[in-house]
Amino acid sequence: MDAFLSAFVSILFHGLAYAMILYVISVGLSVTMGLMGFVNLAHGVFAMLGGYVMTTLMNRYGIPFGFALLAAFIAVALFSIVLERLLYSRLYRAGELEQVLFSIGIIFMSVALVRYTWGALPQRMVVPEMLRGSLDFGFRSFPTYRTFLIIVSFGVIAALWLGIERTNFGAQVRAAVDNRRMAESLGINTSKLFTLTFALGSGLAAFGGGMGADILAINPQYAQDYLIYFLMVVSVGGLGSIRGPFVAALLLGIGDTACRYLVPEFGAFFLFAAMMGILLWRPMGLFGKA
Amino acid sequence: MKFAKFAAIALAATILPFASAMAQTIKIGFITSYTGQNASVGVMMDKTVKLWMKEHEKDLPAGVKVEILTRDDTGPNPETAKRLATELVTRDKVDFLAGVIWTPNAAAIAPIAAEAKTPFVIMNAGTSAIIPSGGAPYTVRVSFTLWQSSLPLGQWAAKNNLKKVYSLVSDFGPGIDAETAFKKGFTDGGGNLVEAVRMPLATQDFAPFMQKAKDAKPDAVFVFIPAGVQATGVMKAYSDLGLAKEGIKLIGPGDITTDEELPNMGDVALGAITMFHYSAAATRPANQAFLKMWQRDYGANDWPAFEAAATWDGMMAIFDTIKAQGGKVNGEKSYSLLKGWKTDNSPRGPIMIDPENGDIIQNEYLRRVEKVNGVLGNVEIETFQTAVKDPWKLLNPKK
Amino acid sequence: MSALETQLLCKNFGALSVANKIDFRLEPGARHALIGPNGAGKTTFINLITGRLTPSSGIIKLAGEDVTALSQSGRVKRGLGRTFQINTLFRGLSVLENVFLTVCEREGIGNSILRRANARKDLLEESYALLESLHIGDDALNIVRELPYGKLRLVELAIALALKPKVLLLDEPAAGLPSSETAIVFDTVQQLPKDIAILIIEHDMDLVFRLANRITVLVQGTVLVEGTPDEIQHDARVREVYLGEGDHG
Amino acid sequence: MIFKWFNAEQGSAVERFAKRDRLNPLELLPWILAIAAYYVFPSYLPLGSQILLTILFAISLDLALGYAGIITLGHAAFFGVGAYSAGLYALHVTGEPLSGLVVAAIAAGILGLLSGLVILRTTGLTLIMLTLAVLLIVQEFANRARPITGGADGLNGIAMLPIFGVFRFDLFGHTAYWYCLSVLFVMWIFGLLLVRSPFGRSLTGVRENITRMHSIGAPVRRRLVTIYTISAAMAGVAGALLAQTSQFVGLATLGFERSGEIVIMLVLGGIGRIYGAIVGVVIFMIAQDSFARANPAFWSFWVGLLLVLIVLFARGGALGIADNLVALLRGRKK
Repeated sequence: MDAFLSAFVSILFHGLAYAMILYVISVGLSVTMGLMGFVNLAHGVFAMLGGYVMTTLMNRYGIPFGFALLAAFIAVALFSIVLERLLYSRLYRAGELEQVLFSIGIIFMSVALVRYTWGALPQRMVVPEMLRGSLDFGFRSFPTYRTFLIIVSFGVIAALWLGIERTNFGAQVRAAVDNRRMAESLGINTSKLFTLTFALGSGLAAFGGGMGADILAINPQYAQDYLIYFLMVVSVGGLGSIRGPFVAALLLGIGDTACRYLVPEFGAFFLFAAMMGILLWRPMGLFGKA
Repeated sequence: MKFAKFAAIALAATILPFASAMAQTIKIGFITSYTGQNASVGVMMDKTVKLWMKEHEKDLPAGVKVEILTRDDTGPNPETAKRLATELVTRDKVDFLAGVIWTPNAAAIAPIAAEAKTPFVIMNAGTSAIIPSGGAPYTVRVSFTLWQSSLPLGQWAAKNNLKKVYSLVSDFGPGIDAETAFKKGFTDGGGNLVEAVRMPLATQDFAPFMQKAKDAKPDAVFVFIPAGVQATGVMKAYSDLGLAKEGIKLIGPGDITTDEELPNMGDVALGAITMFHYSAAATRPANQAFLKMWQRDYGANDWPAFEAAATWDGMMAIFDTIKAQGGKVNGEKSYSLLKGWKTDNSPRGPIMIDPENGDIIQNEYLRRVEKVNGVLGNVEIETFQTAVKDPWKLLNPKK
Repeated sequence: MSALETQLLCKNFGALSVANKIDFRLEPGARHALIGPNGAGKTTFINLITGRLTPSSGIIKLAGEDVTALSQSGRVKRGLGRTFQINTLFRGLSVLENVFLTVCEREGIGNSILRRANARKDLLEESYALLESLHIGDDALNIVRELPYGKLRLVELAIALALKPKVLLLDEPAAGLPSSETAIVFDTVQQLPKDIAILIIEHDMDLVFRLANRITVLVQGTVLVEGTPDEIQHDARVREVYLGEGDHG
Repeated sequence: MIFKWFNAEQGSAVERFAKRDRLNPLELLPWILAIAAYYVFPSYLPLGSQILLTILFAISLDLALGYAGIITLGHAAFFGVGAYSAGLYALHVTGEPLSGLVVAAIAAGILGLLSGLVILRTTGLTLIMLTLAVLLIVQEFANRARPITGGADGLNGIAMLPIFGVFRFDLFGHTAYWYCLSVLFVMWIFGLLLVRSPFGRSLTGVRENITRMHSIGAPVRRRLVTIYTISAAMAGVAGALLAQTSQFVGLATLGFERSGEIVIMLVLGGIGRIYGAIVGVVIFMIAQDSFARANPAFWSFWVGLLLVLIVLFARGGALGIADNLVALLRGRKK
């Protein structure tokens, strides 16, 4: 019984940490897909860049973890604005196939450029002294960094949800996801809204990528390696939804961890089967619009 | 100044074709992974080849040139590897095939080498069965087998009071070799292998596996993953989950504390015990000289690991073979020269290619991660066994 | 027996009822108009009949046969054809091919792989003749995407006619057309064989009264009134809820 | 002569249209080139065989993606299943190659049929994800079913018997080249017949406007499942060719990279026209063979850039560009 409980707690904890990272990275993708209808497979590139910016600032310039993470958020958000204005915006009206190909192209280019700039080795993530080791909660101990990661993610998520619910910008985003034409006729500048949302989503991805560098190692293949996971979160959660991906990320994070912990011989088999089941049951995702 | 250099290059370019037409050019087809999983290892092997050429091209007999044809097999991708090897022997007519990180790739290339009668020097892939007990025609290995390190490690663990060990290996040929070999050495010595888990090859986050290992409360965790990026992930999980604090040791073949990744791992790696044939921190003169050259060319923070050592030795073997034939190489002759080739001058100590089957014979060192001059290194504590032949072949003489 | 009949047809989107117990009969050879203010559920009604939407309850009959559970293609095979309010064409294909594909489906050779499609000259000739009759024969080989809007409406109509339907549902066939092309549309409709039953949604009241011999008024998913053009014109309720608004008359 | 071809469209609209799909002598050109290549580049035959079987794979994808508009990132599932079944058949039943192709086609076709029945109800991102899911499930199965598939180490030791008991697979790839070329030729004929038949034309209709297709009475889903099954079986044959000629099957046959790359190659050539598959694969693989050799690490940058450029400026791919050029020339003649 004790072993069972301990396994349960282990799975829940690691699954939660994994889920938080997946969610923070993917939520922007969900909103941009819902808002602009853009199938952006290259979303992981922003997370990867976030990781690179953060680790470079920390390792090469000795900038503290927190600042480096924030800088990654800002830098990638700004960079994504350029990309959105220059390239993505041209393809909002294009078909899915074009969008898929375009974003695969972006992934390919990023793999080569990142490799050229930072080399093939994964980036070293030196966790600050105070976040190393493990925390003793009495009944058992947990790795400090992952505990920190879960808490910070919850903070970010709370801020995001409040922002979407309470601010004017959030209201505009919600209106545009619901009905773009209606929003436009109400005088919302959707083009500007797209750019800002895209930047916010990319920035969040960078934040997640940086913070999660410990779990999803920052390397040139990053955008490709984890693509499927980000897409799973978004498609199972439901496009355009903010909360759907949260549930999906929890399912995925905890499910994946449980599979590895309990039935490593089956790998991710159950996970993919479950995704297929959910998508067949609800093609628009758990929280998608029918 | 610039113009002079340009003129010299232009001149060389005009003359060179004629010069090389007269000289004997020996081609080495070098296959490794420049992209995909573990591209970093491919890059390191490539650096080794360049370093070797720079240092030793002058040692070739007069008029003999060596040309390296590099090919990218893009990771554990045997079809590609096989095609590249076929093209190298049929189209480019190479005299040697060399390199190869991944076991499945090496296994796919070996039959090509045999059919084309072109010697194939494996510089990394470490599954025993690539070279069966009777040898694989035209294939030799200068790297290692997992049995060579994991069997003695199991024996050591049994003798050193590690009663319960939990095993975590990557689910592919070498991982299974490591697990089987360790289990044999360990359980024959009276140890208890509590659980043997095989992790998917592409695993990145090892925390769930490590957590389960921790929950099983063993004396040590035995780990094998392909050297390179994953080693850091393993160490991270080991550290974060506080296994060390619970007194659970981390042991394994040298892949888990591979030299080029050690600086990435941080102090948590301190004390990890591994059994292996090469360490960049080894003090023997041949290694010190090798290390000095390496860091001279690639920077003081760049460490060659066992893949570099094997590539280095492999180049040495090929060059010795060329020299022995006076520059006119022939596949059959090269293969017979490679079998039984030996040197005392390898960075890893004395080595020899088994004349019976073409696999490597080398020493196994027990190492512990310690700080040397402020840098983490695999310090060799003792030469655990000398002249180790691949134990798998001794145990499976018919395979 | 009616060519088309619905009984207590209902469709709800959540709490919103877009079709409410619609009882409707389209007699053989009828020229029947369906009118009503925007959002009255006219297009929804057509989508229910064709099977694009599944009704929440109620029955749909074609020539007396219950087709409620049939697929769209099953209903088309039983003689149901339609046009769309918003052009729904094979934009990347030529005009001729738009019609030709339709003819092939009607002839039931869409599953055949034994011979070249284009070798069916008879069907090609038929398709081309249909285009000629709509005055777009010259555009036969042009790609639909590149044609002006007016001609697209005609292609839309051509496709529906190519099915040789017994019941034809026209969803604002002349929407957005200049008067010259509106004339072509209505001439064509008027010249159709008398045994075809036609249900037409149209906002242009002049056309409706010229063409239709029966009119149904739909308001908020409910049939308000049905009758001859004369009766409708003089119906007080219709004047109140519909003509009274003035912006469609 | 060539100008006559440019101006070939004469006669009434119906006649011109009817003539369009007729076999054009120009369509034999690729085959003449393929045969010539055998004699001109004898040392490139292994690459040649790879190109040929990849063309077959691309054609199979073109049927589903180019003609029927099924956007899939999981087509390697069928390629891989074909490869594994051909490999297992050779290992455990017989090394006879032709029956191996049939087995592979059936196995991949069954997977195509079953998965198609289930996933083709959806569209858009959901469909893309489901095609991926099928691929991942098959991949994970192959990875974990080590006793059957060899797991990450792959299926080794496949020995092929000579074709018709006569032509042995040789190291230099002579037999393999002719074998791949013949199979591709047969499949090409089949593909052409298919896309030019009423069935094939109706698929184009589905791609162009699925709503309209429903409303003209076409059983859309049945058509989609049918073509998906055919496409899967064809991809399976391509996979079997790989297994038989390289005598090895590994997890990479089921790789996401393979799925993605084949889409790229097809788009590069131009989708929905069969020949796009040929042109795209030839350009891509030859470029890869030479560029990737010069600078393997940077190869992906050029592929990526090319993709972005195609999407932004040349949606029709290489053949689309050629079309525009021909149209320009024609315009000038008039």
